[in-house]
Amino acid sequence: MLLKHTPEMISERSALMINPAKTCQPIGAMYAALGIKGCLPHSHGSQGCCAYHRSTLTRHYKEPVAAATSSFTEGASVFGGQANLIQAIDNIFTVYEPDVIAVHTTCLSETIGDDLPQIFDKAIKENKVPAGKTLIGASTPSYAGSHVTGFANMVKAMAALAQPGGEKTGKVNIIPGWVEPADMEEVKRIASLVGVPITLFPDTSGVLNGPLTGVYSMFPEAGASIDDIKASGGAIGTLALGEWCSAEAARLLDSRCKVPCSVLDLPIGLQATDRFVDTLRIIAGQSVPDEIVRERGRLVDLISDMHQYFYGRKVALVGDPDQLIAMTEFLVTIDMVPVHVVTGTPGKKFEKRITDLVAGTDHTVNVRAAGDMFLLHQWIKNEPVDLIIGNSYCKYIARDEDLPLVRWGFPILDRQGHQHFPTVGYIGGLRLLEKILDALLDRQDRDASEASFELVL
Amino acid sequence: MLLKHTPEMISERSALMINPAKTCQPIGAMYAALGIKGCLPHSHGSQGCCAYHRSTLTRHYKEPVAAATSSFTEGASVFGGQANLIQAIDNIFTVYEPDVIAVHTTCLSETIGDDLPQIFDKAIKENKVPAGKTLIGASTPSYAGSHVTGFANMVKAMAALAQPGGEKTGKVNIIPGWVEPADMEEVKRIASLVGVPITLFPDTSGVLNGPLTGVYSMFPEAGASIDDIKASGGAIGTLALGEWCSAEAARLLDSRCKVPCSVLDLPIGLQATDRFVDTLRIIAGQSVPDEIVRERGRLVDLISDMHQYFYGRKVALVGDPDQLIAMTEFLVTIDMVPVHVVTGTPGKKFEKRITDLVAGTDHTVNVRAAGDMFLLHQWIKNEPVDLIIGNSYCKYIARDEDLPLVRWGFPILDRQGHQHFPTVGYIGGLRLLEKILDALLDRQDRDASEASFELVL
Amino acid sequence: MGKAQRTKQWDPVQVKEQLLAKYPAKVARKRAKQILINEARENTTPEITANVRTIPGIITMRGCTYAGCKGVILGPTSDIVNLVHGPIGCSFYAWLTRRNQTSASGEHGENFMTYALSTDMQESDIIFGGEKKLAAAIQEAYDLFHPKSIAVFATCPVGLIGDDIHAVARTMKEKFGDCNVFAFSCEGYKGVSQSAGHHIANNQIFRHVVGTGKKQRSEQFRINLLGEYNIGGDGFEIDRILTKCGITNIATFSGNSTYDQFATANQADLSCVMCHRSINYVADMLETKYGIPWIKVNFIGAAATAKSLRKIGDYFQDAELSARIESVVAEELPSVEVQRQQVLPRTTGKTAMLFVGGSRAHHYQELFKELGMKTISAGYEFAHRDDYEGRHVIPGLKVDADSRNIEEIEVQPDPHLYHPRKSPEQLAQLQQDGMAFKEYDGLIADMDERTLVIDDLNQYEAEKLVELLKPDLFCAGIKEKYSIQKLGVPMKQLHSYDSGGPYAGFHGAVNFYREIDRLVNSRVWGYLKAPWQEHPELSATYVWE
Amino acid sequence: MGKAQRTKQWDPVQVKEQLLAKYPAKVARKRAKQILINEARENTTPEITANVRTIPGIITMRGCTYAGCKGVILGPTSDIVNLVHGPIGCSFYAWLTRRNQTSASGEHGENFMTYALSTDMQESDIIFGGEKKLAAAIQEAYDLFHPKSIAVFATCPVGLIGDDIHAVARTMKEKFGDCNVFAFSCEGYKGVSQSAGHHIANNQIFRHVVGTGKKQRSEQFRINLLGEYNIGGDGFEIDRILTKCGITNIATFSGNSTYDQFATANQADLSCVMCHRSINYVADMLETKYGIPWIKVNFIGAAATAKSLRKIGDYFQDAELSARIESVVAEELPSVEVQRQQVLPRTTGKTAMLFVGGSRAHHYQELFKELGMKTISAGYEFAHRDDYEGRHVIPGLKVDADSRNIEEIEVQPDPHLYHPRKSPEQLAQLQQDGMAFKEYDGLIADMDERTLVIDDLNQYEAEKLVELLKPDLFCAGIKEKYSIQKLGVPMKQLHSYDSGGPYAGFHGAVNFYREIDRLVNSRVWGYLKAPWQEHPELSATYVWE
Repeated sequence: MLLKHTPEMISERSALMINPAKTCQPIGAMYAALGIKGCLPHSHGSQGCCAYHRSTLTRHYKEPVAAATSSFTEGASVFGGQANLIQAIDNIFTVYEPDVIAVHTTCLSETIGDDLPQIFDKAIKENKVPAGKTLIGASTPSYAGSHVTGFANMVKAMAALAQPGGEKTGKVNIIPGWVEPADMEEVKRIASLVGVPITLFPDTSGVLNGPLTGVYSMFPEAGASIDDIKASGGAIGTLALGEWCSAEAARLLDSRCKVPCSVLDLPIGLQATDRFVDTLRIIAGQSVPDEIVRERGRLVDLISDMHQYFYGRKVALVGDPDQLIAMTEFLVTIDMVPVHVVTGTPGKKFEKRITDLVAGTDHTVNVRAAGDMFLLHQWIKNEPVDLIIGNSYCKYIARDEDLPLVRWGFPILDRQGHQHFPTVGYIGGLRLLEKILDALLDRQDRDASEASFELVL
Repeated sequence: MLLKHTPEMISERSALMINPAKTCQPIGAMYAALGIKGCLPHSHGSQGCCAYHRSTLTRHYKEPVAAATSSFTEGASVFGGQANLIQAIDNIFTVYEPDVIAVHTTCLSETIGDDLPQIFDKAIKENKVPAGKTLIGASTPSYAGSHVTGFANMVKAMAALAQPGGEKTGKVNIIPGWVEPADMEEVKRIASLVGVPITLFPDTSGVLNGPLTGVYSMFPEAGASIDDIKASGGAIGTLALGEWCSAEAARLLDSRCKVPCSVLDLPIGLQATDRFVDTLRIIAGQSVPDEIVRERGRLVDLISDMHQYFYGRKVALVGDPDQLIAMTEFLVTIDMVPVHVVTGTPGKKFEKRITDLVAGTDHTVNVRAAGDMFLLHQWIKNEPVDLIIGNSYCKYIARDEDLPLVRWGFPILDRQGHQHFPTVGYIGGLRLLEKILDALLDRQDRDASEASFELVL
Repeated sequence: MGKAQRTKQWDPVQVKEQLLAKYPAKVARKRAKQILINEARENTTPEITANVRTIPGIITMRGCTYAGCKGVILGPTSDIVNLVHGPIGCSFYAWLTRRNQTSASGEHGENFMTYALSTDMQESDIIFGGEKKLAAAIQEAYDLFHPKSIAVFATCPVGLIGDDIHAVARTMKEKFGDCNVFAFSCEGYKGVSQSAGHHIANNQIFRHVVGTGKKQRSEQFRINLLGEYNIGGDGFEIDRILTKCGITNIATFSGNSTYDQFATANQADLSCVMCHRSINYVADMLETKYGIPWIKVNFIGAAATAKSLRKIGDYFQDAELSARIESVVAEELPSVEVQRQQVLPRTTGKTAMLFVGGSRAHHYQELFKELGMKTISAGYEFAHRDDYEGRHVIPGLKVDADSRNIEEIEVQPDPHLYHPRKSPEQLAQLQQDGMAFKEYDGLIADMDERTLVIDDLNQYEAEKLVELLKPDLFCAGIKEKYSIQKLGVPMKQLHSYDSGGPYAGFHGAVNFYREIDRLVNSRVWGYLKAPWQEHPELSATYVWE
Repeated sequence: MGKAQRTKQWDPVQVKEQLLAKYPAKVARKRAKQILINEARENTTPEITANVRTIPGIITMRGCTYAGCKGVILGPTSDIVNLVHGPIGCSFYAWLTRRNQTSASGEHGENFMTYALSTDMQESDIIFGGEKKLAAAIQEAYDLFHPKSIAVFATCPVGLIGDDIHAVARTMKEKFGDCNVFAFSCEGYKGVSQSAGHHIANNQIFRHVVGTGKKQRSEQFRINLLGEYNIGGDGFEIDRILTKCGITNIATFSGNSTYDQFATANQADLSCVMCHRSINYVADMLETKYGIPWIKVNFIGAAATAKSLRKIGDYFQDAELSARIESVVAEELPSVEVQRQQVLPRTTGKTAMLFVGGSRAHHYQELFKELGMKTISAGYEFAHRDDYEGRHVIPGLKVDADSRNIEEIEVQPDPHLYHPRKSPEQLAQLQQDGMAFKEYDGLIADMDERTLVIDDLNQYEAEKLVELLKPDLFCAGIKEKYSIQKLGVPMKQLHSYDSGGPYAGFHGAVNFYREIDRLVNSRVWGYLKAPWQEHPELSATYVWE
């Protein structure tokens, strides 16, 4: 047993988090910033933060993740990091020549009270920012929220670039949330099929699922361009996918630029995708194209074909709020039973939403927003499940409890392919169903007696 | 042990086939015919054939497979099936109203010598074929070749519809071979991206991966239309994907209609897809579009990222010739070692091709064209492998020998999803890599000691 | 497909008319006789046409004689090596596709069910004859597996080219000495359906195997279970219950069976027939040749299971056995009932249609009744009139051209092995006490008035039926599954159970309750329309938050 | 990237110039001192600047002090509960990401390495102080796990807000009585790299644990292995060999270690230092306080392994031990050699670059030499000058502002536990016979002339180096992996071994030979260009068959 010290009996903890289901804000800000074209993320703090975030993102995406750091020393930590950041800005623009530097803070720089706008001003005054180049800054203290919050804060910083009173673009802004590069691509494909011209930001497709060609480009020809982000203030409206990751940015666009917004769930699963597509077609004033209708029909078809294997099977879930909400709804849709749901990102709204989603079934759900995977494991010990869905850390629980695991979410450190195939949209739904079914049937095959081993399932 | 009577010691068999790696021609003809728009396949023989083929295709595709049969009785078997077929044609056009009936023979009707063209003539003379309706016939004796041959024969019968001397269409015919509906879709997508207008036949996309909508249409709005097939005689040329499934039809188009052809491998894996795309762009006189170049680069990237898990791992393969050729090349491409390769479809050319593909490596390969899965299993017992790739029947070998299995080929009776995701093209390559890696790493995780159980792989 | 539509009255006469409307006249005339509106009559059952040819071109659910012989009857036996003589396909398709489970309980734990053996006939074999290849294949199978028996099956071309498979089998049997080789002329074109194959299979088993067993069976309360194929483990569950009751099942024909079980089947005291269609004649022959009486049983449905057990108990007239049966029923039934009551509110009033092979279209109505569901239409794929109307019609059945060539074995009391299990007086007394020997009343009698009984239902009619009557559940086979489901109606395979089961016995009943609950209450069928199809109107402008 | 280019001569001076060309002047000046062209000098090693601040904005490979302390040094110990005091991230990132394996060989099989514990500091903790929360968290950890020790790690804000973690630890230790609670002030901003974290970690282990063990160790030939972290099982392989030789490894610092091993480390007779950088000062302290001499060893490379074993044997001056070592070498080395010879033709002449943390950038050159490969550039991520130039420079090292705050422990001979292992005469004799105590000559001495030694290589220089010198293999860490590979050059992680290993010892050498063969001979790098990129011309018409 690899987690042999985890007792079945649950004791409430007031101070100790064990096996977190979240990490800190800056990594989210770094991921978001990678979705801006020509952007180098910059971590304003000790160099260890940047190293850790780069390592984790790299292990998940299996792609180079360039990011710089202010490399605080003890001195900077005491006297402030302004000098380090200005020097960094100078070095970065000189050596790497990005179009944008997206700076996020850390617990260190937040604790000492570094003021990014003020430092940016000084850098500009000192001519460290070449013409046409952009600095973005997001306050992402590690001691509040989670990596999800950090992502949202950096996206909000992008939205803050939007210019009020600019030209009407006739486009719709879509803020996709923290999803895989392939998911961003799929959101663009769906919008394009429905006929809605969009600005997607951030957009990591092509950045974190890039080709191998013998050329390394720190800034691939991909990502949301600064011009488009600036022009997003002239959009028809903004669709924020996911309350936790995207809503704040959309609301900022509304308040700053009078661009109205709607917050939708991540389009994961049948019904959330239905709502997304329905919204798009109403905005576009268009019929939903046959291709999408067919994709939907294929998803419904596969749900019906697989239903017997899903029905009533219990699932433990861990991940990020927007993902979990959509996944919980999808599981209910296919008559599976979400039994335990844990996210690390705090928020009572999350618990209510999950509870509401499961309310229509005959089951109740254990849900914890500021939970951890230690608790999840204990819940599983107390009420066993048929399947775990979550990130790679779940493999320890899965092994100890001898449960099948579908890897989904962040980070996935021990499998590859997730970057390349969407789980959003109807096509993404097909993939999720395939993954869940494979996990369940692999287990069924493994556990079958010789007499009940089946050729046809 | 479920195959406990299979001895390690191999004795050559002259008369007995055990656990075949093939089935009979008619099922291939039936699948091919489903790729014609508005077509009802018809099995000219005993009703059992049709029942078996429909069952097998249904279990594989999890979709309705409509097909009719001449329902021979003992009398018809002695005196000939003409009356049955004419009655069937009449009933079919009256009751189901297809545009086309695609008749294939069986060992029964072949043995008694029924002559389809003659029966068709009689049916037409007796006004059993309404205006604008088409009859196609293929001779598919079960005692020659295999299901692959039957597929090829029905496709050849389609090609025989092509009209010589017709209008030049400016299009390229692509004969995709026996691949999944999603593969056919992917071939169309690639050709469209390169800018080559094509006629794809047969085309089961949308037929055997159809939506669930509450409406059952025996003849969905999908498949290759008879008009397009007829017009294929005016094409620029024909690309036959797969020597075994597609070449004969292409050569018939050449000889009958002077439409030149090239026979390519199925575009499975990096290099075969490269050749396919390169051919398309030369035909189109166009540059390969960025989207395809990016997809290729992503595949190369994933190969490099996964390489350490693939390198030197031994694979046993069973399936159909065109698929195995492409897969063997792909495995060699990624530095895996195809150790045993068995197809049921006879043909010495196959054995030479496989041997040639593996010749560039440090390894030799056991290959048998007219082999069976009993032999494959014995080979595995004599030289163990790390992975099996093949259809669902392989699960018995995999269980007995405790080997991971990637389900691929026909039939897959115990998993779902294969209809929805291509394995052709670069995107298909990504899927294959993901599946192989998952199989290998799931096994590694399973077998790891506690000390060597890894979070990061 | 609203609830309102589902529950509204329908007129069976109109429905029948609509089923027939599109057919060519000749087809319509024929099908009209196979579609019966169940009516109340005094002491007579309405007559239906059955066991007649399939109409060419009309997409049927039926399979062939080979399928019935190799696939259904011989398939479930673990220790006979089955060798298919013919082109490869027939062997391939019958390979592990029937879900008959085995505990491989033969003498040496043999299990040949995972092997598909074929002579893989090639064109030259068709031209020059395949006997030599067959003989060589039998030899190779013998050398590899050393089984106690090898069964050879003919596929379509074999009969046509005149291979004498029986002669080859005889020769090889003599050559080996320790291996019973015998053959089946079960070419696919024979008869009109699988039923002919069952007959051919059962006849040969009866002829070549039954009664050859050396082992003396001395257990108490010995029965044979006929017509049970252990799909999804049904037979395991029935055996579990029988064993618990103290009843010894000598041989199941042919679920989870072994060669030796068949060989000693003559030593049973009673034959219990599950699937009347596939095997009732074997029960007759066992009685005639060995003196074993038979009764009809049904282990599908909890009440039916209890009833069948009691029937067996009554036959043996042993107080201890009867007490044990009662205690088993008392032990098992209440928890089944608890499960039933849980599901009942969710299934009551739902409607079902059943179109499956043999007796299941009849037996499963028991389970649906237990669920408060109504079977509004049913029929068999390959039954004969007696399966619909009851055995009293057997004497009057016409033997047509297609049936004529399916051998009927004439048996006589075995000079050595025949002994009556009960005296004529005992049998008479039992009958007087209500024990029905050799009796089966058929499906029609058990169905409600104004339901539709349809023989050899086809694809077209199935679709029409569903469109017109909108059942909550349709039961048939894999070929039918997805076209029905495309219509938004859940479809349960009652051949393979959709990988589910067991559904027999007490545990099986619980499994079935749960499965039907899942099917008729699944959320899936509510997703057929997208929101934009439910509300297709486009507002002028999207209403932002 | 043709072969021709690869083998062509390159001018290190030009390369250095190009590495620096794009930098702002100040950066260029600084980096110039950290990029050294290895030259032949008489009896002197060229001087390099090392262990200096990372340049803000220049993308570094380095991590922080916390990473060095919690991640590297304390991570591999199975039975100490590690509790991170700070916001959640630092605990999360150091959770199971280092691949230090464990056999969980503590007293009760404890394994806390799979747990990440954190106080998950929130904004209010930052404002009002986190000591209470820390105390509560320690209590909760104690209540749940009852470990023999809890280690507390400070992350960046802790030092800034003034939480006294040592006081909290002391209080809790006293409260528990049976659990040694101690803390590390390893805030990420301290020092200039992980190296400071190693120091802080090792100091506290030395102070709070070493020498506290009750158990008397009485095995023969007792050593400590310092600076081995059991990545990918390296330590398992070394222990396997040591055990085979009859040498007892009292404590590894800190791969696969346990609390009790640290506690009894003072009872060893010899300290063997693997990673000089991370731990050489501990070796010094062990000698000063307990009288244990130390030597440098290296178990990376088969020859190096044999050499290190003999060195240990020589130290103990025991004929039986030496004979046993010789027999182990004689048993193990030949099969390693067979493997080497198989790979050698495929690797000879290839070039490598190594930029990794501590000693690996040096040690692995042994393995590359065994493969006939040339290391054309190498450097450390966090080394000090002595790791490059040898220990003779230590007295002259300047202590700058960043190093000043990293505690140096002053130790004295322990009044009870100190006892010299060898008499001064014995030591003198050993030295005279060639035994080098406390000696390490550094990386530069082992590298060829005109190779480039680069300290704290960064992303920009790495890319340039690869473009200019086109090595066959580049070795660094996960952050570097994919940008190098995008250039078409295989990249081997020498921190985590890319999930491979072990690479130490004899088995490890074989693993490494195979892995390098795979990397430098992979087909993958031939696929970078599509056929239409290789032959972009469009023929007028396609040539059909």
